[in-house]
Amino acid sequence: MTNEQMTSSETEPTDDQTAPTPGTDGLADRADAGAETTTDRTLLETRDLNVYYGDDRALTDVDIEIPEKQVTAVIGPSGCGKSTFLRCINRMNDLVDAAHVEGELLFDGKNVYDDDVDPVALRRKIGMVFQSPNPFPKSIRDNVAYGLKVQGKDDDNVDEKVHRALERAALLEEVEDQLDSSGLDLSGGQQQRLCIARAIAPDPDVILMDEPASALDPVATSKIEDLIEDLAEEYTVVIVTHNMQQAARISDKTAVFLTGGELVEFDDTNKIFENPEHDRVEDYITGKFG
Amino acid sequence: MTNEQMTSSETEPTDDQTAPTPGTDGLADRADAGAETTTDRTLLETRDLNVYYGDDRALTDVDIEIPEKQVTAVIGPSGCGKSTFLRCINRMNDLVDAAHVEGELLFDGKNVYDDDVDPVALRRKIGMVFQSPNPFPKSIRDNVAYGLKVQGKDDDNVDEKVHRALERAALLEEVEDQLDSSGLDLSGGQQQRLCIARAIAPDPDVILMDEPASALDPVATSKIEDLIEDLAEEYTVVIVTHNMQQAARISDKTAVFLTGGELVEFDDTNKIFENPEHDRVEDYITGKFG
Amino acid sequence: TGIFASEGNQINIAGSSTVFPVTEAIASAFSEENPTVNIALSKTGTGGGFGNFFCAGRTDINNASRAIADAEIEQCGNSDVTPLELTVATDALTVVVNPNADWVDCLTVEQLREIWRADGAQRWSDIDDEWPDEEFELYGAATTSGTFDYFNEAIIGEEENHRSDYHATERDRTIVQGVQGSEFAMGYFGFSYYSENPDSIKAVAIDDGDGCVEPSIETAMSGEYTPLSRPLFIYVAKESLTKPSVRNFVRFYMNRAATDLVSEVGYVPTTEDQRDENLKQLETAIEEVTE
Amino acid sequence: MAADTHEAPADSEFGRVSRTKDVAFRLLALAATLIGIVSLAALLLNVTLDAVGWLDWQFLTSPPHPNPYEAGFLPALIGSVAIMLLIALITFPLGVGAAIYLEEYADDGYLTRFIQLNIANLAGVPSVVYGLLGLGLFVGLFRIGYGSVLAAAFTVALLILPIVIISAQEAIRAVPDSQRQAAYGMGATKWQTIRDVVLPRAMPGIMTGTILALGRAIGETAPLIMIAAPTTVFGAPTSIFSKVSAMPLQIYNWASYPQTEFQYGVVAAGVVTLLVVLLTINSIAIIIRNRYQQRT
Amino acid sequence: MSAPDFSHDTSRTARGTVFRYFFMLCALLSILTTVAIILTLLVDAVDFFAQVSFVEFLTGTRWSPTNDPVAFGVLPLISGTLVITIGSAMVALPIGLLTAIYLSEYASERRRAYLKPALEVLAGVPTVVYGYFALVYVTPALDTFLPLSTFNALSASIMVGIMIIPMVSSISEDAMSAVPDSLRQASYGLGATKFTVSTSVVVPAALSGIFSSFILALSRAIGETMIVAIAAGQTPRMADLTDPAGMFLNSIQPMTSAMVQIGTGDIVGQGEAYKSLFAVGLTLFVITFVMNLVSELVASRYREVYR
Ligand SMILES: Nc1ncnc2c1ncn2[C@@H]1O[C@H](COP(=O)(O)OP(=O)(O)OP(=O)(O)O)[C@@H](O)[C@H]1O
Ligand SMILES: Nc1ncnc2c1ncn2[C@@H]1O[C@H](COP(=O)(O)OP(=O)(O)OP(=O)(O)O)[C@@H](O)[C@H]1O
Ligand SMILES: [Mg+2]
Ligand SMILES: [Mg+2]
Ligand SMILES: O=P([O-])([O-])[O-]
Repeated sequence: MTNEQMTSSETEPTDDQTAPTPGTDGLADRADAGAETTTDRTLLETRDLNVYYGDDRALTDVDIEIPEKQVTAVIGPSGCGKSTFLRCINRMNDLVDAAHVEGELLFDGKNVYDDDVDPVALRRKIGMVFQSPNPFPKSIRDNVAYGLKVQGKDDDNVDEKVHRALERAALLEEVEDQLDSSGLDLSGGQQQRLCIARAIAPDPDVILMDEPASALDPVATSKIEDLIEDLAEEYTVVIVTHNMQQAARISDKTAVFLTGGELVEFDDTNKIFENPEHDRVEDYITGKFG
Repeated sequence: MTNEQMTSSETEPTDDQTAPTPGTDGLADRADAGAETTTDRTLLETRDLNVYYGDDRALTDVDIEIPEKQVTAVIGPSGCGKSTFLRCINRMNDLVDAAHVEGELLFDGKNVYDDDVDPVALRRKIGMVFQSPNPFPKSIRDNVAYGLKVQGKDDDNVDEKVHRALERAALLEEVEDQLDSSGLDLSGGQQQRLCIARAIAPDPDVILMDEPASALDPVATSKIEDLIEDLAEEYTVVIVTHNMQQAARISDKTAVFLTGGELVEFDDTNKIFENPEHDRVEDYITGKFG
Repeated sequence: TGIFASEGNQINIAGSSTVFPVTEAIASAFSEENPTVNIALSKTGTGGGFGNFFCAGRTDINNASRAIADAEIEQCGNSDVTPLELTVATDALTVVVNPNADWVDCLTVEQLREIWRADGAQRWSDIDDEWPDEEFELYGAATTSGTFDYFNEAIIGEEENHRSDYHATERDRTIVQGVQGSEFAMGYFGFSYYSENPDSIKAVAIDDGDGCVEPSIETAMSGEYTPLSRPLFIYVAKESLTKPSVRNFVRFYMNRAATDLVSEVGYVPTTEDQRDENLKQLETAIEEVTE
Repeated sequence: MAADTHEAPADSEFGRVSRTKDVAFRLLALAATLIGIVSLAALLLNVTLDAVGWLDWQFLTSPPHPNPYEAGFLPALIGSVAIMLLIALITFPLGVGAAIYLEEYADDGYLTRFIQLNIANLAGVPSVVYGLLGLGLFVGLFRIGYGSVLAAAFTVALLILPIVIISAQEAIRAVPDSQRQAAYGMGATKWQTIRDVVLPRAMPGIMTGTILALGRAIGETAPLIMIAAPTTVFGAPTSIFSKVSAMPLQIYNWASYPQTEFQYGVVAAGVVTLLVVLLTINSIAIIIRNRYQQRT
Repeated sequence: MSAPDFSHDTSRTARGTVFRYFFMLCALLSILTTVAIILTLLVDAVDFFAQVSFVEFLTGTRWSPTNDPVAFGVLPLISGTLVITIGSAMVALPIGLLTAIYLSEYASERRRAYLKPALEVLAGVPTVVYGYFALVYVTPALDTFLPLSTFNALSASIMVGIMIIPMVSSISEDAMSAVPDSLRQASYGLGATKFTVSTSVVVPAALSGIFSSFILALSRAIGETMIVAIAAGQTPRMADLTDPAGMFLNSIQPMTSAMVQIGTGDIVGQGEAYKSLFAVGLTLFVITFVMNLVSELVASRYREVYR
């Protein structure tokens, strides 16, 4: 980082040093492993997607095809529109008054921005996990059951569903004895897994995650990462991360957004990290800027 | 002299200033130019300075001798105590309830932490410029005259003093016609120069600057940097910066603090940047961490 | 109007602040015996009570320190309210001054008129050269009160107007405090407000041509205290007598009005004859409306 | 900010700056801060001392009486409580509803800003004007009956409604947006989000604000006078259409009685009773607030 | 996988709509209240002005609604209100401002934690209690060394002043707390004492907020009813500007007090005297409404300055 500044500074005669390339070690074991099981059927697709906040464009002509039951990572510098993109998928941007979407976003062939689409119904097919854990101030059980309740799926064996979701989220063992204590009493990492359990309990098709581990310590982060890889067996996962190693470790596909909300490159994760098409992507991945 | 001090951290008051200026081979032009005019008389000196916030130690056994009428830069990673050090010099830390200072800080041989020192009087000898420009919501004239007024130096030719300070701060030309308009209407860079004019108007001995250019764009930054070099003709300048190029460009001496509030190395600026004693300093400067 | 006022066990009373303490004492006693009856009592001045409440059909009973006026009877008639007048006590309307006003102990009716009429005397010395050359500070009843009307009629008369630059209030306590607070003050109100504060204010004897007479229960009862002793009434809306609670309350009132309860408040109780006469009238009226 | 106002140190080579003004100003400011509190405390002490011997069981359980030794406060006490309960029933749903609309539904358009400004304004309309509103609207137009429990409750409810709305808005605004996001992300509808997430989180704050507003309601006198609430009532209200008195009104009336025993004894007892009820109400609000603060 | 169905659930949508409109109705109720206030005041005030000329009402210097000869000049009442407002302002503005400075600049965190709620108590005491205090304790106490009428503007002003102190102090303190610390630092850095920092930096920077608190507090003083009804007297008279002491030592009658006097039944219904109640109420409403509006607009400006 500092070298960057040192070299780019014109007034400064200090000698050039070769920058170390972060992010390429430990790369893409997930991508390799996943190659056998994934189907590559496209579940989500955008066509000419543009998003504006007021008059400011946050996404520019995005075309992307996100495969079913794989992990797709979205990376890019701060403010490039990663979160905006994610929140388009389940129409959470509807909640932002100023936001305005143009173009198409197809879910299984159906444009979710069609007039006859109820965003509430859409969101029931798409789970979401946020940057900081945000469990409700309710019991662990009620947190996980919440989605079932609002979606009217709480008629029978709620308890079984809650247990299964907690198990899938690798949390059951740790909390089995305290299902009735508050979700707020858990540690940060546990809370985030609780949020994941809450998201998967109503059995959605897609899970969106916006930097789900950025508020966590390394141990908790690695647990979440393991979990995400597991989830892709059943769900289509789209994950925003600012941590390139993390993207490399857990995703099958990687989308690189750059400033201006442009999708510059989208490809298999190992391709992106080993041999990207674009110089700007390479610069970004090797830490030349961002 | 600095090396000496570094090695002998057990304090032996070094009062004599006979050490010659170490060789300055063509790095910082300021350091070169300054070599002729500067005296290297020590104006500020600390002995075993420790600062605590509650029970947390922010500065650890700092010994430093800051020469008169030179620019001394203070660099180091975030949270290492740079600002704390600066705020010790004019006892601004008195304003923080939890802060607590041990050891000595000599200004021209007098310990400013002695009981008989009035911090308010001390601050009148030491001007201060902050990270973000903070002009008062008053006219430009009143901003610059404020220190004069507070210090009771506003009996005669205030206007002349205001003009001179604005001139010294390289701002006069730009604002000469609008001295009565609000200081808040200026651009960021102009505001910061206004704050510098405000600081020098009462004619202090020392000027402390805490990352004075970090909120500014490159053009404004370079103006401020030029100005700082000029100021050292008349004032002793201590500047905190997180921008190493900046430190290299404008300072004669550089102090490197590292995590834990330790002053790891203090020497001529070109020495520090070309050939530091300590590996940790080299690592920091080359961007290996921080 | 008044659909809710006549509801259930509610008895609504408004009117004279002079009669107020009598009614309050009796209502308090009544409600302890009849806890299910809710009596609401307002102090509005006699005229205010007739005009705003009683003759508008909003109250069952009106306290009055003077007899109902013709205009008021007409107003009552318009809203089908038939007033029944019942005498409940006798009062000595009392003129008071500050205890430190040692120059005055007795006033003639003419002097009083001079003080209280519009464009009359402004300073004490205007009445008597011996008296201080100080402006009056006058406290009196508001124009809606029966006390005002009575005083106006008895002292000021037809020819003149009651002055308007005085502290006019329905709250007699205000008059006590005002007179107590200033050496040059004067006020008038019902006797009870004096009898409760004989130390803080001084009653002035009145000379109606037969020498000075102090206001007191005795002089009021004997008829010596002229022209300011007066009967106090309550008016009952005959229509309200259809409600058992009102019937019971008024019977109770008439019986108690002949007891010490009234003298404790500072007025002269009704005689036993008067009480029997009242009860007879009442029962006749009840028969009229319940047939 | 720490006090930088300690005594000026002895002279050193840096010189000394006089702190006389500084110290004097500090003392002046402290004195100003205390002046209101201390004078109120003195007055409260006075009235409490005056109430001694008067505030007793008989006083609390009897109807009013012209004899100060027999005078009682019960109908006024019950009247106040009855009015307050009814006010709570009216303002709580309306206030919370308005707050929900403004915080959760309304966009930032002109209408919203107009409503907001209007609410802030209503909070500053003198209570006696609300009294005229009650007189014209509830007593006059709707013919609810002068001085009835219902007319009193409606009138004072309108008076405190803006306060309830503003405090409920603050409570709702304090609910972290991440909670709403979580609910929406689960496919909850707006109403479900409000019901399951926003309201439970905001409820302690809403309750605190509402109860404090009720405290204000219980001390209101002028509106009751304007709707012609009776001077004195001898029994508890039997229906919402019963005529009702209230503690402050009874105090105001007693203050006009001829006897000094009323002035310094009975009224003092009434004042202390009113203040104790008020204190109780406010304590409940504070307890709710503290308990809530501990949990987050 | 079959084509996804994201269609609207009509019963759910209907329920959402019902709730939405209910909440909206609640919010609109506030506008309805304002309209209702204006209408109720106007209806009777218009009747009143049909009999008494608007000009006479606004410019007449005699208020005598029932005593012959009747006169409906509102100026004596406005003058009474003005006296109370000036008096209470002289108490509350300096004290409230100094209190705000103390709380925001001098008091330690701990001291502020109990001083602030203690101050709030001042605003929470029912006004009828203040009125009683003024009449029964303050006036006799002042009477020992001042030639005071039993009912006077002085003790009423003092009590109204004490009541509105927290309004001045808490809004002013908010404004002072909003002044960025960097400005204080700049001043301290130039060798200013705390006094100088408070008076030359913090107060000027918070001026619009302080101003707004002043207006709001004065508006409250103008509308204050029970204190003046109990303690200030019922003598409508023009303030004699040549005799400021007499202005405060004697009985006066503000607008609110006149309204209570009429409201307690002192005036017989439906005549112009009774209708004058609404004309005075309308005057009071307009004055306070304008002041609240100004205060709110000024306040929203200072909230924007340092965000
Ligand atoms: N609610 C909003 N209103 C207006 N502008 C917004 C809003 N949310 C985001 N933006 C703008 O849209 C652009 C993209 O924002 P977005 O949050 O999608 O970036 P991001 O890639 O997620 O950044 P980060 O890594 O910091 O989370 C930014 O310029 C941001 O300022
Ligand atoms: N007011 C304070 N109270 C408690 N701790 C503080 C305070 N100010 C600073 N600290 C702590 O002291 C340490 C040094 O802080 P300081 O601000 O001096 O660092 P710095 O080098 O200036 O960092 P930066 O580059 O981020 O400005 C940090 O750990 C910080 O958290
Ligand atoms: Mg983001
Ligand atoms: Mg710093
Ligand atoms: O209240 P009054 O008895 O004077 O009508």
